[in-house]
Amino acid sequence: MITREKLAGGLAFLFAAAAAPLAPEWVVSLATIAFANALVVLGLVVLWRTGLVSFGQALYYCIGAYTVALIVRWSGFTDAFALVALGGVGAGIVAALVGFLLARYREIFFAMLSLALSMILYGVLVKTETLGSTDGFSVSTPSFLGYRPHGEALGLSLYWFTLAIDAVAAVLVGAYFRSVAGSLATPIRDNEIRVEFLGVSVTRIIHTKVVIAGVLGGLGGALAALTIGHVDPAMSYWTTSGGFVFVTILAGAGSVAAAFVGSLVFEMVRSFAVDIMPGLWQMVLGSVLLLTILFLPDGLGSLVARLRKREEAKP
Amino acid sequence: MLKVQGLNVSIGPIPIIREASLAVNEGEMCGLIGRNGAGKTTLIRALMGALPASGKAELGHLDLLALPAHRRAGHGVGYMPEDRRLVPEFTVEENIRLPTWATQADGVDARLEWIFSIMPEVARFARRRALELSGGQQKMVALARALMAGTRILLLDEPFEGLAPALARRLGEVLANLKSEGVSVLIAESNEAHVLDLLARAYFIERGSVTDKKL
Amino acid sequence: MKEAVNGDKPILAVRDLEKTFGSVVAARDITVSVPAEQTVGVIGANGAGKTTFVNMITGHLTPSKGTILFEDKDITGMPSREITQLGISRSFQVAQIFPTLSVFDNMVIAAAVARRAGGLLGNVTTPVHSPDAIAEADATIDLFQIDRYRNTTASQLPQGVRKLLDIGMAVVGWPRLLLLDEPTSGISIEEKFDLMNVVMSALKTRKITVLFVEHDMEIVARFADRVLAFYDGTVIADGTAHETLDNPRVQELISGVRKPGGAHA
Amino acid sequence: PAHAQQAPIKIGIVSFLTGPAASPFGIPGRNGAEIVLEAFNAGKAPAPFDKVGFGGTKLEAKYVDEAGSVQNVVTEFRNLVQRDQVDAVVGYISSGSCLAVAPVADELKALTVFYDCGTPRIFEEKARSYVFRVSPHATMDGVGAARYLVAKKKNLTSFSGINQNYAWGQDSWRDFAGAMKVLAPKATADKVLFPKLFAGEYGAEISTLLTSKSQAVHTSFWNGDLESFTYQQSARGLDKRMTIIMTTGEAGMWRMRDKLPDGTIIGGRGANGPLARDTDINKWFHQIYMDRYNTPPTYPAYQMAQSLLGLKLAYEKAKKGDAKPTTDEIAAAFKGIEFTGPAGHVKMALGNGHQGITETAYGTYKFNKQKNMPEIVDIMRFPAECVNPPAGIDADKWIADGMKGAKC
Amino acid sequence: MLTAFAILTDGLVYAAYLFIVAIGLTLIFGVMKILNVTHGSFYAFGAYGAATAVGIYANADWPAALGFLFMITLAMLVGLIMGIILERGLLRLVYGKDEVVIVLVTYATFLILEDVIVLIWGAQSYAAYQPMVAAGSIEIGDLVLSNYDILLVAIAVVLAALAYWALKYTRQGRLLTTVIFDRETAAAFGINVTLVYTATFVIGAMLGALGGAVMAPKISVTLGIGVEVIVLAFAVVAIGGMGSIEGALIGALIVGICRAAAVHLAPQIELFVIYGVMALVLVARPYGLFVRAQPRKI
Ligand SMILES: Nc1ncnc2c1ncn2[C@@H]1O[C@H](COP(=O)(O)OP(=O)(O)OP(=O)(O)O)[C@@H](O)[C@H]1O
Ligand SMILES: Nc1ncnc2c1ncn2[C@@H]1O[C@H](COP(=O)(O)OP(=O)(O)OP(=O)(O)O)[C@@H](O)[C@H]1O
Ligand SMILES: [Mg+2]
Ligand SMILES: [Mg+2]
Repeated sequence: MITREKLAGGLAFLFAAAAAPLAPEWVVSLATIAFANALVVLGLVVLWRTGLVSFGQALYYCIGAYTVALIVRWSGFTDAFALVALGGVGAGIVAALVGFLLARYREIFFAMLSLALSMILYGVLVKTETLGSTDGFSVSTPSFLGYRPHGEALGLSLYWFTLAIDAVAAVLVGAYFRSVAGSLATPIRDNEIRVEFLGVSVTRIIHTKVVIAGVLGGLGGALAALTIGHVDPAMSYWTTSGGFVFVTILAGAGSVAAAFVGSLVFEMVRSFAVDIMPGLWQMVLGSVLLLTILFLPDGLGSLVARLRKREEAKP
Repeated sequence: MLKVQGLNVSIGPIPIIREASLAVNEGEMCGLIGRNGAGKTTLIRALMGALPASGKAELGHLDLLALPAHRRAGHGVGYMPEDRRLVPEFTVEENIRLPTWATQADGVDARLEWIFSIMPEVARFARRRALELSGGQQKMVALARALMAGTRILLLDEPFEGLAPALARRLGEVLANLKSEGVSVLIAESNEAHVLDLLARAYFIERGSVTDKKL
Repeated sequence: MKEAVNGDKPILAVRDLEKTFGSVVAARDITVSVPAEQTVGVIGANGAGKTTFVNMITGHLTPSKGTILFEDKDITGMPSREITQLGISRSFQVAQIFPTLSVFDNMVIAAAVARRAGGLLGNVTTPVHSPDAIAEADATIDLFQIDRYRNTTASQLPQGVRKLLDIGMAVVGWPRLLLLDEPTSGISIEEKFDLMNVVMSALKTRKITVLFVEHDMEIVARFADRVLAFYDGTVIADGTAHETLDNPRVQELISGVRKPGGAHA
Repeated sequence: PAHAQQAPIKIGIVSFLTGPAASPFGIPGRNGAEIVLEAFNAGKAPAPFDKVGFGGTKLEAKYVDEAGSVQNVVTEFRNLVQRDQVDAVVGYISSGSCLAVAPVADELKALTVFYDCGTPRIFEEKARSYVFRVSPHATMDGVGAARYLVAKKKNLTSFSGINQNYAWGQDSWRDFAGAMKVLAPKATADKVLFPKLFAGEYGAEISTLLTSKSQAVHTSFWNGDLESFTYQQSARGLDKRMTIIMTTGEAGMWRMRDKLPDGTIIGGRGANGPLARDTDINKWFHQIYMDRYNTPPTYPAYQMAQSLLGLKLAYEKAKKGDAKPTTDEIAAAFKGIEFTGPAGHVKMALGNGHQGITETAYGTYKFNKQKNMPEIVDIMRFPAECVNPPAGIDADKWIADGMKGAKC
Repeated sequence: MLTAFAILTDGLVYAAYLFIVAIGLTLIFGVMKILNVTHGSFYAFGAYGAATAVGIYANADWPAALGFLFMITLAMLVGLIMGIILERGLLRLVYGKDEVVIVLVTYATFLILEDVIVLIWGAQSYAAYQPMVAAGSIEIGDLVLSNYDILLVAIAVVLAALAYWALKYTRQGRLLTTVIFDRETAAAFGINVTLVYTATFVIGAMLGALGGAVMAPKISVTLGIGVEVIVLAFAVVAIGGMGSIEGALIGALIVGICRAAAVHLAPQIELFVIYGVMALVLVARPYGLFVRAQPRKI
């Protein structure tokens, strides 16, 4: 069944892929980072639909990034496909483990415990002077199945690579949202007792979601590490998580696509704020967020829904 | 005592109550009967100020709608929400005393004594915390709480739902006897069987419109 | 009491059940066995332990003492989701629904969960809006006559409709044993009998064993094959509807009927 | 007349404009850039820096905030180079920023001068092509502090350290403790404290130090933390028990004034501020800074000035005729350059000619009540080769191996 | 022995600091269910306000005690004004929205206020050490304690006692419990919910500002002090149980003592202490040490 959303998503994807060579390099690199981070946001959307917010998603982001960085550093292996996959798997394993703990928590306690876990990782990394402590260390440029681009070609390759992974993630997460387990998100947020009496383990569903969000976070971190070429413990700091939550609210939990649009918009707004008001960019960001919440309560994603409604209202 | 005229209540854009009019005389026990979704709860919540309403609602000579929600209880309005809403960490007794803390009424102990005398089963679990009571027990406490505040009028939303018939009957009689105290009662019911024989008068409500009907 | 109808084992057998909360004894010495396809009514004073009894059978509470067998399987202390998976489902005294979803979505999720492939992967790979689930959900919405509210968000439902939705969500999986906690309280009188007629006969056709807690003696008398009366945590009467309702203690403590024979007007 | 038409040379200046590092480092650095660039454009800098702008072409600065994650820093660097098409970037305070920007700068072939970040890793980990750092790296601070302490305290048996728990604090302590091991092998390191960055509350740390038998305590704290620590320790008299060595104290002394205890050993990451020699160019810089901002320049301002002077010289050295030199030409000219700025003589001696070294100086703090002014007395100077590793040897290794080849 | 004593006193002082910083946060969360990130701004504004006040009084040569009171009064006034503006002007518009969304509203406000600080006070840092210096110190064995720290402990104890008493034993406190449970019921029984909300938020804001004010003499008042405080306060409050005053007190004590012990005995783990303790407590008691009773749902 091809819905209009899917069609629109596919077209947007093709457009984003085709337009890149025409765009200035800095736009491409900005978009690459935005789309890498969007995966983390997508993970947060998965959780948020259940009413859970993680202020510690940076944990997986950082693990994904450090997994990639350490492999490159120690083995010199640079294949982007394998590295990113390993980053996702690494974060997924950690998520599966801490998920046993996290799945028992709700509301603000879920947020705080995940924050604590990510801060513990931060502490460990800060203490690890051999990895450069807070300065972090560099990641050499990746290769793609033997292809080793440089300069502009590298930027484009990373961009397309990120876009491709995003597309796969979007399709899978979309399918998950439509599945029984995925559709139990709102029910769990609304009334866990009823869900249990429907014969479903709430804990297990939440655990699954923690793992999905963790893998997505890890993939995002891995891509970010390759794009930035540097990792540091601040990737695990709570403000990093806070930034992701910020984008999630900006985007809204309404649709998968919103995560990508939201992330891109956020990166652009931030970059222009820094450009135009170097001393007051926080104020600009804060105001944008406030205005979004006040006037677009369901996030940027709801703009689409509004437009569609207006269209349907027309004869 | 209570006079409602041309009351309109909307939730969001949807009008729920349309031009509702009813009157409850002093010491009278009056019914508001209608099937599920007719708008009984909506009407009563609007009278309590939980929903914005337009039209007229007077308690004695007092313009009820002009009063902010929290000032209404102070004028002797006792309310029993249909979903009970006890404060879980208070004991039963504290829950019953609750309205008097806010309004700082006098004669609280005597009134509590009287309530316990008409509902001895509530007195029996007065020291237990409200969070552990059974559904019917909570209902009783909610009624007791309404009685505490309602020195002039009681607005009861399905007070007998979930009560065992023996108890429901007895409480119905207690309510009917409030006449002697000069307290008016408005009872919303979807199940007129519970109350019909106790009522002086009943209004019927259907799709938000109230009609007066002789019994 | 008449044990098994045609010689086979009881579907539910409860022995020596006891539940205490601190100093409060909510249930004690409860021994009941229910043959398959029987419809059992449970009546009792408020706080007598009816809900506690249902909660123990469905795994929401762990009994302090005693055993519960469902089709010869000991389910005492099992988590409620596993008990549900065995084929016991229930409705609640206070409706347990998903307030931010529409009535249809509430129902379709309940239907989809009940008929999913099971297991972790089953949950992830089965779409929720399968034609089967949709059909089942719509049929149940019709059965409970709440199609007027099909697209209403559940938080906006009147109390009575919430209860119907709640029961519908318990029924839509077509369990083998269905426990209903005060199904008709809050439902307006005009609808009550019609509705119970339709629902109960649907359940009968499907050979579902039903145990329902109820305060309305007419409903009990009409629909229950057998009636248990609870008082102060124990069963004080157990028999056919007539036998129990005519019991003088039951009349005094529960139904409040002074003259034997007739329910009140 | 030809070059009056020429498009200005664009320089990106990156520094902390917000956040905790803005006040002590970011803003002085930025201010330093502003007045120096203005002086360049007016052609008013002293010789040999007296050409208008860079080689006659005016300069235009774009200021960017360094705050935010490394991701943001790299993104903004790319924006400067690719979107704003700057000819050079001068900036960065955090070592993390520098480490992350360096490879990107090389990849984009963008001329970049780091001005304040301290880690020696930048040129030790990898040879860089387009990245330069005029300011000496942080090794000099620890080694200089140790040399000063050992020279002033003859009978030192035990010392402690309190440093922020992040790379800068850890590196600073490692260098200092390592140098002490070489210079005063009998003295032992007693309490080694690493409170959280921006902790604000140091009660327990001060108690620990009070109960230790150390005669000196080393700290590389800066601004907020340094001030908080200073106020809290002086309320409890820690400085009466032991000498405090503040390797970045110079940047905070104008603010702490009489709250900074007399006798504290003060460093300024080189011969900057009051530690700088009384040369004409120093007087000039001090003057224009005072005139504009009403407060003396602190070391970040000096570092920025030194970096811009170096860049100017390299640019002018590369410039042949009227044509703009290419980035490659400037980079080639920059390599190994030598010049004298307000903070003394710079030699781009390390990192294959990309990393500068200078002499350093430490002194003892004294608040002059008559003049109502902070002063640094008892200044000791250490030549560049005395406190910096020789070319080709990693700083850590140099210290660990006993600082061989130091020429003092 | 001395170490044990030092750990105890340091722990107490740190706990006092944490408690003073966290109490406003836990109050607002407890009543309004708002995880208030702006708390960091209240702290920062309180500190800046106090620094300004100290600047005024140091120039005016007032006696120290008066100066201290002036500082606290001015800071709390700042809190009062901010509290009213924020609650009436902004939060009112978002009540009823998703909890997380409200957190983000306060986060956005926090970001904006960070830059407002720059606009009002500039990027430089301020000192307000005079009250601490004036307080002097006492010597106990090898240890020198600042009297100002002892004053902080006293303030924390007084605040805790006041808050506990106000919530448990006053009429207003009990009414508050009702509002916490359900706004509509509270209003139906005569409680002015709007007023309770405004009052709670304003008091919380004033407590946040008070935290900044009493800490101002110890620290350098500079950009970013609010950020550090937020997470610290969140951690303490999560350990104690969200919204519980006694929880915040116990949480502060646990963290304070653990941190002091770590600094003295094992400085290398100091960085993990607060999050480690938080993770451990939450593992043992998922909802913190003091949990609000939940009604029976079935
Ligand atoms: N928040 C809301 N938004 C929109 N419609 C609502 C909302 N709440 C209630 N309604 C609608 O208002 C109507 C009246 O509901 P109300 O709860 O007053 O009925 P009731 O007479 O009390 O029914 P019951 O006997 O079942 O309690 C219903 O049709 C319901 O769907
Ligand atoms: N979680 C609990 N903690 C403490 N006491 C409880 C708890 N649950 C039930 N009880 C007590 O056990 C007794 C039985 O409660 P139960 O809910 O089973 O009564 P019920 O028969 O269903 O009454 P109703 O008709 O009012 O629903 C009551 O006295 C109740 O207060
Ligand atoms: Mg109703
Ligand atoms: Mg019950």
